[in-house]
Amino acid sequence: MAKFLSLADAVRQNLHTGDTVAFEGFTHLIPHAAAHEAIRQGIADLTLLRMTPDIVYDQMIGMGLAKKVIFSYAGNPGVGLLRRMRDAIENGYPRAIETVEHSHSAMAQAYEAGASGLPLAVFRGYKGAGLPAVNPDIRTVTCPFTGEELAAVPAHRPDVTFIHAQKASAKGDVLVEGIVGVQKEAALAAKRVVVTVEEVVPDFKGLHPNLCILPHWTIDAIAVVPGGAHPSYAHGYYVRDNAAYLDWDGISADRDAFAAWMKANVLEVGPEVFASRVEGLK
Amino acid sequence: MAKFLSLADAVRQNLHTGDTVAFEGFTHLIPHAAAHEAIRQGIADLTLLRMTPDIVYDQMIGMGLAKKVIFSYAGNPGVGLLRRMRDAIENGYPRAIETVEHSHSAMAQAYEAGASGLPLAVFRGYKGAGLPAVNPDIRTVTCPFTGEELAAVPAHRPDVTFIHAQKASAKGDVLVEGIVGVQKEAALAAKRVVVTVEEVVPDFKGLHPNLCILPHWTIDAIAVVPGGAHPSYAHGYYVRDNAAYLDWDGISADRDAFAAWMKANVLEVGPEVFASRVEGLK
Amino acid sequence: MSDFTPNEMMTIAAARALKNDDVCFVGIGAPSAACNVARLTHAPDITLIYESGTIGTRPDVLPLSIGDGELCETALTTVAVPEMFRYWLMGGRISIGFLGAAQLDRFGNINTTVIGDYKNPKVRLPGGGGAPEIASSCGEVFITLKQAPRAMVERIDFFTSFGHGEGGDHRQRLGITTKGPTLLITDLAIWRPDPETKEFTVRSLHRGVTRDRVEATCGWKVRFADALDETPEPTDLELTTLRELQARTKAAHEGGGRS
Amino acid sequence: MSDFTPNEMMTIAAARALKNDDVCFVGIGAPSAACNVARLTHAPDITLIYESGTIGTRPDVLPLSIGDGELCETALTTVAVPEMFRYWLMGGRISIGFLGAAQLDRFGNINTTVIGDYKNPKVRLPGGGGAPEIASSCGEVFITLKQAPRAMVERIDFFTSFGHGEGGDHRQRLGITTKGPTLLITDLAIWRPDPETKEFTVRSLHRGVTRDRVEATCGWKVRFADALDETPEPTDLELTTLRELQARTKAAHEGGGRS
Repeated sequence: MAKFLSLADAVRQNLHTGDTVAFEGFTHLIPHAAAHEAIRQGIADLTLLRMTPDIVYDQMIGMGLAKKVIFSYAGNPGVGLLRRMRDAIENGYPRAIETVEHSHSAMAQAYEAGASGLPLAVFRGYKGAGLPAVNPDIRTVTCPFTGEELAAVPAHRPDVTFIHAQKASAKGDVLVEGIVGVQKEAALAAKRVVVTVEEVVPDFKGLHPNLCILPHWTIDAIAVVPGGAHPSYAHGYYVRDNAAYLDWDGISADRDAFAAWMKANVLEVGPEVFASRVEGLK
Repeated sequence: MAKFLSLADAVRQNLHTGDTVAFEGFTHLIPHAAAHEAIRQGIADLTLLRMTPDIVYDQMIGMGLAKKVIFSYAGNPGVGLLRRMRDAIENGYPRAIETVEHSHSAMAQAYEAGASGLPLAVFRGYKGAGLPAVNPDIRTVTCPFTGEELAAVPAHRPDVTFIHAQKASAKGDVLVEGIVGVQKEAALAAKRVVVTVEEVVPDFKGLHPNLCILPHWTIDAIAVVPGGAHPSYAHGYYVRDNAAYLDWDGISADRDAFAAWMKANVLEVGPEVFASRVEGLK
Repeated sequence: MSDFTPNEMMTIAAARALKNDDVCFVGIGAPSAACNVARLTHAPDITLIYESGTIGTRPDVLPLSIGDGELCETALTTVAVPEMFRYWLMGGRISIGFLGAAQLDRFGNINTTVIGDYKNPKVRLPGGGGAPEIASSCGEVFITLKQAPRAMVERIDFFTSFGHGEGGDHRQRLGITTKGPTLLITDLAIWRPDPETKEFTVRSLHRGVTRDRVEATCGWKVRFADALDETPEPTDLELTTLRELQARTKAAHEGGGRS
Repeated sequence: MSDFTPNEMMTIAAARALKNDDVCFVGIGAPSAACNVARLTHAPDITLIYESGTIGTRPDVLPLSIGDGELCETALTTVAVPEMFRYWLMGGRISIGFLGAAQLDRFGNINTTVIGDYKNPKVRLPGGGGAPEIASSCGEVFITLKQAPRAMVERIDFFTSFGHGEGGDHRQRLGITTKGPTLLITDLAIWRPDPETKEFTVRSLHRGVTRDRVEATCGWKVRFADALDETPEPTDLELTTLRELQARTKAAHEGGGRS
């Protein structure tokens, strides 16, 4: 049952040291505010699950919270590489991380399998690719009807999933719209679900019947954080801060510049700053 | 690429003797007009695929078009049994039919697997149930991660899928809304797709981005048949003709009454009668 | 309370077994009436899910089919049927599944498939629909049934859905982790499985029902609990709610006929 | 035609290879520009799909990311990402997939994962994203690449996606039924696989490009077709369309910065 909490309480009550956690959002609706709260609380030894680690995990990895990252594309979208993640992989800075690498198709279907309560996802994939040789979690099953060998990966079952959404109803139902990504699946695959939202509305009356809505009883905590996806965006609220993505390339290139940026923009502020960050992006 | 055709041409060009065909729609949007056209054209030896054979297949089976039915619930929803289907199974009248029986979960996931281009669906199901003993298409695969034995069924790959939808755009894109059932999956699983629609609109501008839309290039033929789902219903157009479902119990109970009804209401009329049948149901 | 029918007692007893935070997979007929009476009385926030994909429905009248427009119009959201079976049922999100039965045995195994031999049936029944997985995926299963010797049988002709199998830990032995049938509500009595053997045992008789009548309408040798209760009779609120719901339903479905 | 850059020629040559009825899985960068130039010139009805779930997008400016709001706002429909990979990519509905490469070999095998050893990489690159399945599920694969000896290599460090493997019928031997890489468009030339060996062969040089320059910027021994064409230079319409698209894109992305 969804409880409305402050972001600090929502994170504290649901994310614990050593957890496997997904912060999901495919380019759109990335839960940056929630990740910053996790960084402020210093919740460490995390296994981070996400299709595109992106800036959000570059920051968490750079701050030393991750012991393992399960992913399929580790880039700064449209810009280049993730420099903090590279530093961790190539140089063990600030700590070594284990990586488990999949394709997008595998990651998406592993969430889907998790949402479906299944132990694995079965699909046609990885043919001729190098990942099965370096990721022991990529295995095969044989179709009992055709004899075809299909790829199999374990379902994702995170301890916690964080997502950002446009709206919650007063009851705690949550609406996601636009590029919906894997959020529904990531949420339903998790043991606990924390949602940050742009706003709370009285109810969802009058909405089209087929929209992507998570009922309140599938959610553990909701925190209202306007702008909470920045520098990602929230369809209908504010656009993507492309300049921030471009800037990140420079900030993340240098360990000290990164540390200073994180101190000024994450550690010494609270979630309320997100609203001001999207002021010029509406 | 979607071609706009008369219903007669759409059926003639896409449905052939001996085909495996799905007429789908879960209570809502059942493509009755298309089925009646198939009956008028006498296209026989069909393998009929559908979760709930319902009145639509009771009529096709009663007219002797089916050699095999693959299904999961053979009832007249809210009323009782399907008497023509029973007569075929119990007495071989008007011809014997083979039945392949699944659960709803298996049927839905077999369509989903077909839409995904996979040879099979893997799921947790049928535990302790009697169907695996009588349906050789229910097999198992073993999860290579957990050792769990899971159910497997072959993907549905019909030669043709017929669905009824609310709207087509002038370009031939198709919108389905309300109870969307398995229509998207059944359409994408098929080699050919025929859609009857309530109406054609110029375009789909202004629709919510996450609605269930089949692009024109996934569809072969579209026929405009207002009321074409009757006695099923079309959300936003007309309600379900519950009285017709209740009446069917009596009509279908008697071979001669059935034959007379089919002659008067299917064989001797055309698709244009459907519009008048829903007049009082708006 | 004024007079009530055995069917009304059955529906209301089933409604009472539902809690405000339950998530119910609802079938047509008595389960649908019971779930909606619960929602309109003591469990206003109960989540009702119909397998047509409608989640959190609040219908004003009872649907004739599992996919009536009313269900979609009053739902929180409506999802595709494959998603319904994958994310919601198989995903383990349903606390209570309701099943009816053409044949039921003492261990809650159900047949709605055939009377007679599967290959050459005497009567071809509708089949299982969602039942095989409802029986294994829902947290618990409630069964409603009108008692009759041909319905409550020593041995069912076909295992449409699995209850407690041969009893005892048979479910666990098959790797099923859910509880299975935990409640049988008939027009005469309330039954619960014995904690050990899992055989359905009469725990409560509806008003005016005798042991003899329960035995006469059941095809297996009935076990009664040592301390046998009388089912509290319907309250005014319960009975009024059910009857008004059914009256609205009748008016709506007759009104929905052809012009 | 006025002057044009090698990058412009590459993008326009890629655009020309697309047909009006193609369904393209579009990546960011040169593929996105090429697909949209095609749409704005000779292929107005081409279907562009971005892996964020947007189907039939018609963006006015090029997206910076694969999931920009513009893609959703101009799409026919936007589906969830698991559906994108299951029904649309794996379902075999995409005719053309575009891939870029950090390293490419002569058989169209691609590395975007690591430089050096996978376990102890010299450079950790972003990885494959959708590429492993794009390479096997799309009808054909087009590759765009700026030529450089360290990009076009004798042996790639990691098989992010499979092209023609060791050449010949290697795809078929792995049970892959799609065509794989059928076109390589670089800033200098147009390459197609040899029908037998599947080795990329230069078929056409862009204006002013010499064989020597192609050889000097390629890490494997280049094969040239017997009849070598010159790539038709960009038309006014093509070049204007591309430049206007890029100007709109630049203005939009700069305007979208922080206040």
